[in-house]
Amino acid sequence: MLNEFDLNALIVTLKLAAISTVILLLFGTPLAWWLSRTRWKLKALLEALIALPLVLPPTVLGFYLLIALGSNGPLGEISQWISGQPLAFTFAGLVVGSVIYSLPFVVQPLQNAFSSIGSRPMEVAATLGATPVDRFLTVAVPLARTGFVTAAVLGFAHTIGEFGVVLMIGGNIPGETQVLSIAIYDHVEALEYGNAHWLAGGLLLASFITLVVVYSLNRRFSLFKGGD
Amino acid sequence: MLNEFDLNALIVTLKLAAISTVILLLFGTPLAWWLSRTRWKLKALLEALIALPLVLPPTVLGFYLLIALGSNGPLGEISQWISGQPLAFTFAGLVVGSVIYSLPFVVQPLQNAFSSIGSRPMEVAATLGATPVDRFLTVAVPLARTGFVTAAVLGFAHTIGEFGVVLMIGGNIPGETQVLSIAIYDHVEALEYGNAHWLAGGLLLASFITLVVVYSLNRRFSLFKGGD
Amino acid sequence: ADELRVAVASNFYSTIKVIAEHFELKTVSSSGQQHKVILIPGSSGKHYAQIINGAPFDIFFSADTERARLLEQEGKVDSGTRFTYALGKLVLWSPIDNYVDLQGKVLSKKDFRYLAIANPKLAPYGKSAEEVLKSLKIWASLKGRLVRGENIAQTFQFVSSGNAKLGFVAYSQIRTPDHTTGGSFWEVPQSIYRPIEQQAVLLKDSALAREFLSFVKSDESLSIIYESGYGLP
Amino acid sequence: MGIECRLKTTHSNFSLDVDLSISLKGITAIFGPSGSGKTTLLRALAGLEKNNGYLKVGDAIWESEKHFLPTHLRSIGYVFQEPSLFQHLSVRGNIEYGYKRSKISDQSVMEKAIELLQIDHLLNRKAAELSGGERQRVAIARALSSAPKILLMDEPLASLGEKHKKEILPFLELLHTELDIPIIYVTHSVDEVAYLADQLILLDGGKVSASGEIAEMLTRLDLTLSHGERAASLIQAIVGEYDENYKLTYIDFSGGRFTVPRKQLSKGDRVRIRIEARDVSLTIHQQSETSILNILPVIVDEIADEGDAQVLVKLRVGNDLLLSCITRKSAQQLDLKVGKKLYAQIKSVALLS
Amino acid sequence: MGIECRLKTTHSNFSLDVDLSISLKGITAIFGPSGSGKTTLLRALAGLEKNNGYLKVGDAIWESEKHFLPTHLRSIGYVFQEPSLFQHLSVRGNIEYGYKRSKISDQSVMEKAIELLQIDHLLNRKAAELSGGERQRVAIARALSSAPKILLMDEPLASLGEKHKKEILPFLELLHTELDIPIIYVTHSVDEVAYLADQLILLDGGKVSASGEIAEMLTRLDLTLSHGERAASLIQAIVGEYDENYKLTYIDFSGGRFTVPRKQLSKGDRVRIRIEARDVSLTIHQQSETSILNILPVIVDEIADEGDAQVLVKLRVGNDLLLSCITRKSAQQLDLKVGKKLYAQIKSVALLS
Ligand SMILES: Nc1ncnc2c1ncn2[C@@H]1O[C@H](COP(=O)(O)OP(=O)(O)OP(=O)(O)O)[C@@H](O)[C@H]1O
Ligand SMILES: Nc1ncnc2c1ncn2[C@@H]1O[C@H](COP(=O)(O)OP(=O)(O)OP(=O)(O)O)[C@@H](O)[C@H]1O
Ligand SMILES: [Mg+2]
Ligand SMILES: [Mg+2]
Repeated sequence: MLNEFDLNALIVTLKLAAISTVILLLFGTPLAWWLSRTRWKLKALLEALIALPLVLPPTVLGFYLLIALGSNGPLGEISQWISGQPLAFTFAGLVVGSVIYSLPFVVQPLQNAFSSIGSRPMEVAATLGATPVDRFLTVAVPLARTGFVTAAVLGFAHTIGEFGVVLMIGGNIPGETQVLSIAIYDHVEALEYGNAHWLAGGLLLASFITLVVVYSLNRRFSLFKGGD
Repeated sequence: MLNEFDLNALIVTLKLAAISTVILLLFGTPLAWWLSRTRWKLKALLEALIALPLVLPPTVLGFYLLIALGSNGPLGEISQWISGQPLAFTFAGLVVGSVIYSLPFVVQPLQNAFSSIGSRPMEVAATLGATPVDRFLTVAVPLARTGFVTAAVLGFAHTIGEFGVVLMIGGNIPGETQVLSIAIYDHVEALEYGNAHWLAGGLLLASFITLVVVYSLNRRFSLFKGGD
Repeated sequence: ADELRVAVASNFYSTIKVIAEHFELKTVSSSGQQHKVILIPGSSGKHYAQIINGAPFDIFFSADTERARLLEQEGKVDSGTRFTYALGKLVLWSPIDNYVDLQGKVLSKKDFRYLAIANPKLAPYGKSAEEVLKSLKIWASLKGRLVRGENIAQTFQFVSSGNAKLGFVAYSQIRTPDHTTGGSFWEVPQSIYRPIEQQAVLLKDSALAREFLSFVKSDESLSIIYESGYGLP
Repeated sequence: MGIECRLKTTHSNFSLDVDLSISLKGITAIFGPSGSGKTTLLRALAGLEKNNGYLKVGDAIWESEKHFLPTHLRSIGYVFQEPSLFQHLSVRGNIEYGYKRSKISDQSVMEKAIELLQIDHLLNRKAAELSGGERQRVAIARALSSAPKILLMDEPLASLGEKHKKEILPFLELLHTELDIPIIYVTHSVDEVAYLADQLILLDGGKVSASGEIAEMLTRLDLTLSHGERAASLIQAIVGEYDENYKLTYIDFSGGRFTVPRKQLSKGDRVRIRIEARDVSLTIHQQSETSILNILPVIVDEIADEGDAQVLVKLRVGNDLLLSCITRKSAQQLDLKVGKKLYAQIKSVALLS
Repeated sequence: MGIECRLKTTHSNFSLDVDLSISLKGITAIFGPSGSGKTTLLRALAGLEKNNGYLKVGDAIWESEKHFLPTHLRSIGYVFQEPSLFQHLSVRGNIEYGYKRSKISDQSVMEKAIELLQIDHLLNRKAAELSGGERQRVAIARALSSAPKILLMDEPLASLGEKHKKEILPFLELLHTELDIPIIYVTHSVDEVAYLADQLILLDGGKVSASGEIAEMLTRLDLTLSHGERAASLIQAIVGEYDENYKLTYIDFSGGRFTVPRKQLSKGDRVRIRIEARDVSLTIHQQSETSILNILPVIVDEIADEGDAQVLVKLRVGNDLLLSCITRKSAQQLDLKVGKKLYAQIKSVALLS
């Protein structure tokens, strides 16, 4: 059954996943757009850089983040200077970690979706008097809808399931940095298999229903596209 | 420096990532193609199912895979029956786990890429006498090239960085199932930070170079596409 | 040459590595062939789950007594082989020199934002830390300042990276055979916590396994264990 | 040899329902207003549109209740309404795509097409680097490269200028005369219909409103084709003598002889002549001292209104038919009646092939 | 008021290099073979193609060395060569896209366009569910909906049939007469040029080969336009009386009067008349008893060869020019010379607007 800690963890998890996804989309969208349009020579370097965190085990990435966020680390000093306290063991720190780790899952589908639009629809919108921002929002974004669904699903789900980074820099503080994935993990480690099954099962079921709804909606709308 | 175990881990890792990526592409490509074309009512269910493993923390997913693949689990018994040993704690088991866990990263970009091709190029190829398989290989696949790059990069990198699942079902047996991510993690856990930095740094550098090459090549070819 | 697969709690990994090297050298000189001890570090909870599901380990060095005992109950263990191989000692450590005093009074001063402990639910060192804080009657008042590592290694990283000013870590972590880590520490007196009994069990009987176990119990090993910061059983 | 088809295809707001037989000799034009189902019909013939129906081509059954021959086995060439080039291939790659999949080893049709469509200088370009007309020409060459047994073309020349049209039309003509490839050809252009078509199918609202031989269809006063500015009649004729002095060729037909500017023709060639209704004026007596060379005796066959002020007159000349469009005023002045004998002055004669 | 432009744009194998001034009164046609740079020029005017140059429209400088006005600030309407509808919007959404971004609140142009282009029944469709011609009509309506100051159209009618063309052309005419929207119009069709254009720019290989007033350009015997089947001349004229009896309208011009079938015109209207060269025959004496109503006295102005067997004769009638294409044989028989007086029989006259 869901005890108080698990419930807290659920809330923190949803908050973390939601906020991270929003930030990922807010940052990732312009970045992906820029990458899909630029002819910059060094573009491949930036693309590689974005995908790079993937190859590190999350706990190891978390370890380096921990060092970077620590009192002697570069990020730690900056955040200390801004907010008066280090980022480690705070919810904000988790968000930073999740965003870095999930960035490629958001940027890559978006970049692909934007690329496949081609330049024509944007040109048409320009001739119809739409400003760059306007045409981005009213043409590029809706045409890249499936890319956004993929980006959001991968980003959100991956943040829910993410665990290594969070474990490393979160400090497992109930109500603040203890997320569901760690709660389930703890149950497994503590040999409380019953609780683990319950939590994991619930999480799977809820996620499954959410995903089915998301994909169904995407499909409903996608009927608008189709054709050649 | 690279000790014997680390070297072993490197080899196992590359083998695992390569084999998993190949299998992922082999399975994921027809699956993504089918998903991009079908009008099946229950498609959203399948799509949700593919994305589902993502929401579980990898160690927890690994735990359940361990139960399924272990000597008492259903899959374990089948494989015991076929090959005389359970899948857990073998290299083959790692491949199974990695494939399940990385599936969404491969299927989703491919599915999006296939969808954005539209039906016209395939129709044209059919009128020119290309069989379904022929036109899939000579039209759909090259037109979805960027999707393949994304799928392969995410799949490969994610398998290299993957760790929770592998740790659980692999048992961390050097030379057999100990991969680089776990080796780095172990160094960190054992406070052997020097080794950890070396290994992580080398992995990052090698991955970075590989990624830059992949993206540059993709861009070179993509000049062929462009336009409207 | 034969291979021996030894699952070992992460905190004991660097210690047993030294023991295993000695053992390998010794078997070479005695029997003329080099046996191999393959060490598999990990959390004890994970090892437990793996052993239950058929992991091909010969010996299991647990971080506590409980998992070893459970395995014995479930018949996964060669009966009568369970024994305590080391006693974990808890210290309150900070990388800052002269910060932790020799009585642990720093805990009551509370001029720190975070105190790191291992997760009491998972790690025996965490459970002991909880015991200490409770017997000092500051458990409740410190609750808001606790950050919990998944295991004792992570707890150490919280502190050593400077993210937590101090924390309860294993003595073995700041004291290795080669060197002692800097900073200041308070060795918690055994009067306010039960030292952490770490137990091992034999999973798959073999001559080599038994040979290794008796080597662990030998004086040569015990001195390594002691040097590494553990108490002796 | 022909195509028998009974096809039913439904879109959300539209349904095509045709029962047709199309001759596989020569060129069949499909003509009809925008949205009348021309593309849908072509797609159905190609197997790109699922439908319940029956389709037999020559001796082979392509579609029946139980059977549906997939597109790639139909041995067709298809020029889509939009060029639809493969963006991942060069121009050459596009053109060779079909050739490589055909069982023929003869590149001559492909080479001839490349030459005639004037795309040799584009072969190494990427598909995206072409102008609209260039894209369309490449698409035509591509459809030909697989040496299809039937060619389906959806407004292939719409985006091309007069100059290219003039060069491509004879080539299409050639395809069916020399290579015996029948063509089913969708077009909006009456000119193209008159130039190419042997048969004509009129589509409207998804139904066949009329179909038949081109010469008859063009002069049927009950169809819209015979009305409007470009109304014309077609006459089959045979090349006769050649006047070296004036560089003129004489062309004989059932009702007499035409004089036309010289063309690359030899005596005895069968040709097709197109005469626009508005190029035909009528006189009671045969006139002289005129720049008009072609004056023929005709008999009025039928008279129909053409708007308020004009009438369309169908004339019999020998066994052939002519259309003439004149004002009602002239008709009254000439006292036109069915059966009346007159002289037709033909200002201009277009030699089609 | 006009457009001054000096533009240079380079593609890999092609460069456009023009120095032009285009009047902003009326319709300017851009005419040229496939691949001559028509689309490139239009794109450059719209700001879709970067180039180093100078572009001044009316009083506003759109491009100079330092300055580049982005497309969305140029207040243009652009009909692309391919319809390019927004796939994520309905037909209505496509059309209203420009309207919503314009500062006008008057929907009448948009509604008029929807009505005339006959797309009202399609408004709720998805863009992918249209036929080729329907797509193109929606694209035209969309370009108009933003009430542009200049309309750029790239072969807008190529995919449409005669029927729709005939309905849309007068509407485009209306746009510039009533709403004062100048149009720059790329086309392959000489018919459309003659119907619409006030000015004509001939492009070839990226360069302007000639430009000027339409009537003059059409009759310049040194340009290809005056040769070929569709060669024609244009005459400005004024509507005169109406003959109730025969439903005929008389149209006066500098050289006399034409008789044409009645049109919806009122006395005094300015109209444009197109006379194809092959519709003009020549006689030495004025003939009677003919169905030809329009017979005018003319003077031979210039004679040029038209192939081996024909000659093209430029004729002066009043202040206007006529072209006549006749056989060399007839020319000899009539003893044609510059300055000779003759009668032109005009079989057919097209009233354009
Ligand atoms: N995918 C579709 N969904 C719904 N309706 C469609 C679809 N495709 C075509 N239609 C409708 O079917 C009718 C016939 O279309 P079709 O493309 O066959 O016309 P067409 O004769 O080729 O016209 P055009 O000359 O404009 O190309 C049109 O009214 C069109 O709107
Ligand atoms: N993106 C491009 N890259 C390279 N060359 C191009 C590109 N776009 C057009 N061209 C070339 O530039 C020339 C002019 O093209 P443009 O599209 O302006 O021709 P056009 O006059 O519009 O022809 P059409 O009547 O066929 O549409 C053509 O030769 C074409 O091949
Ligand atoms: Mg069509
Ligand atoms: Mg063009």
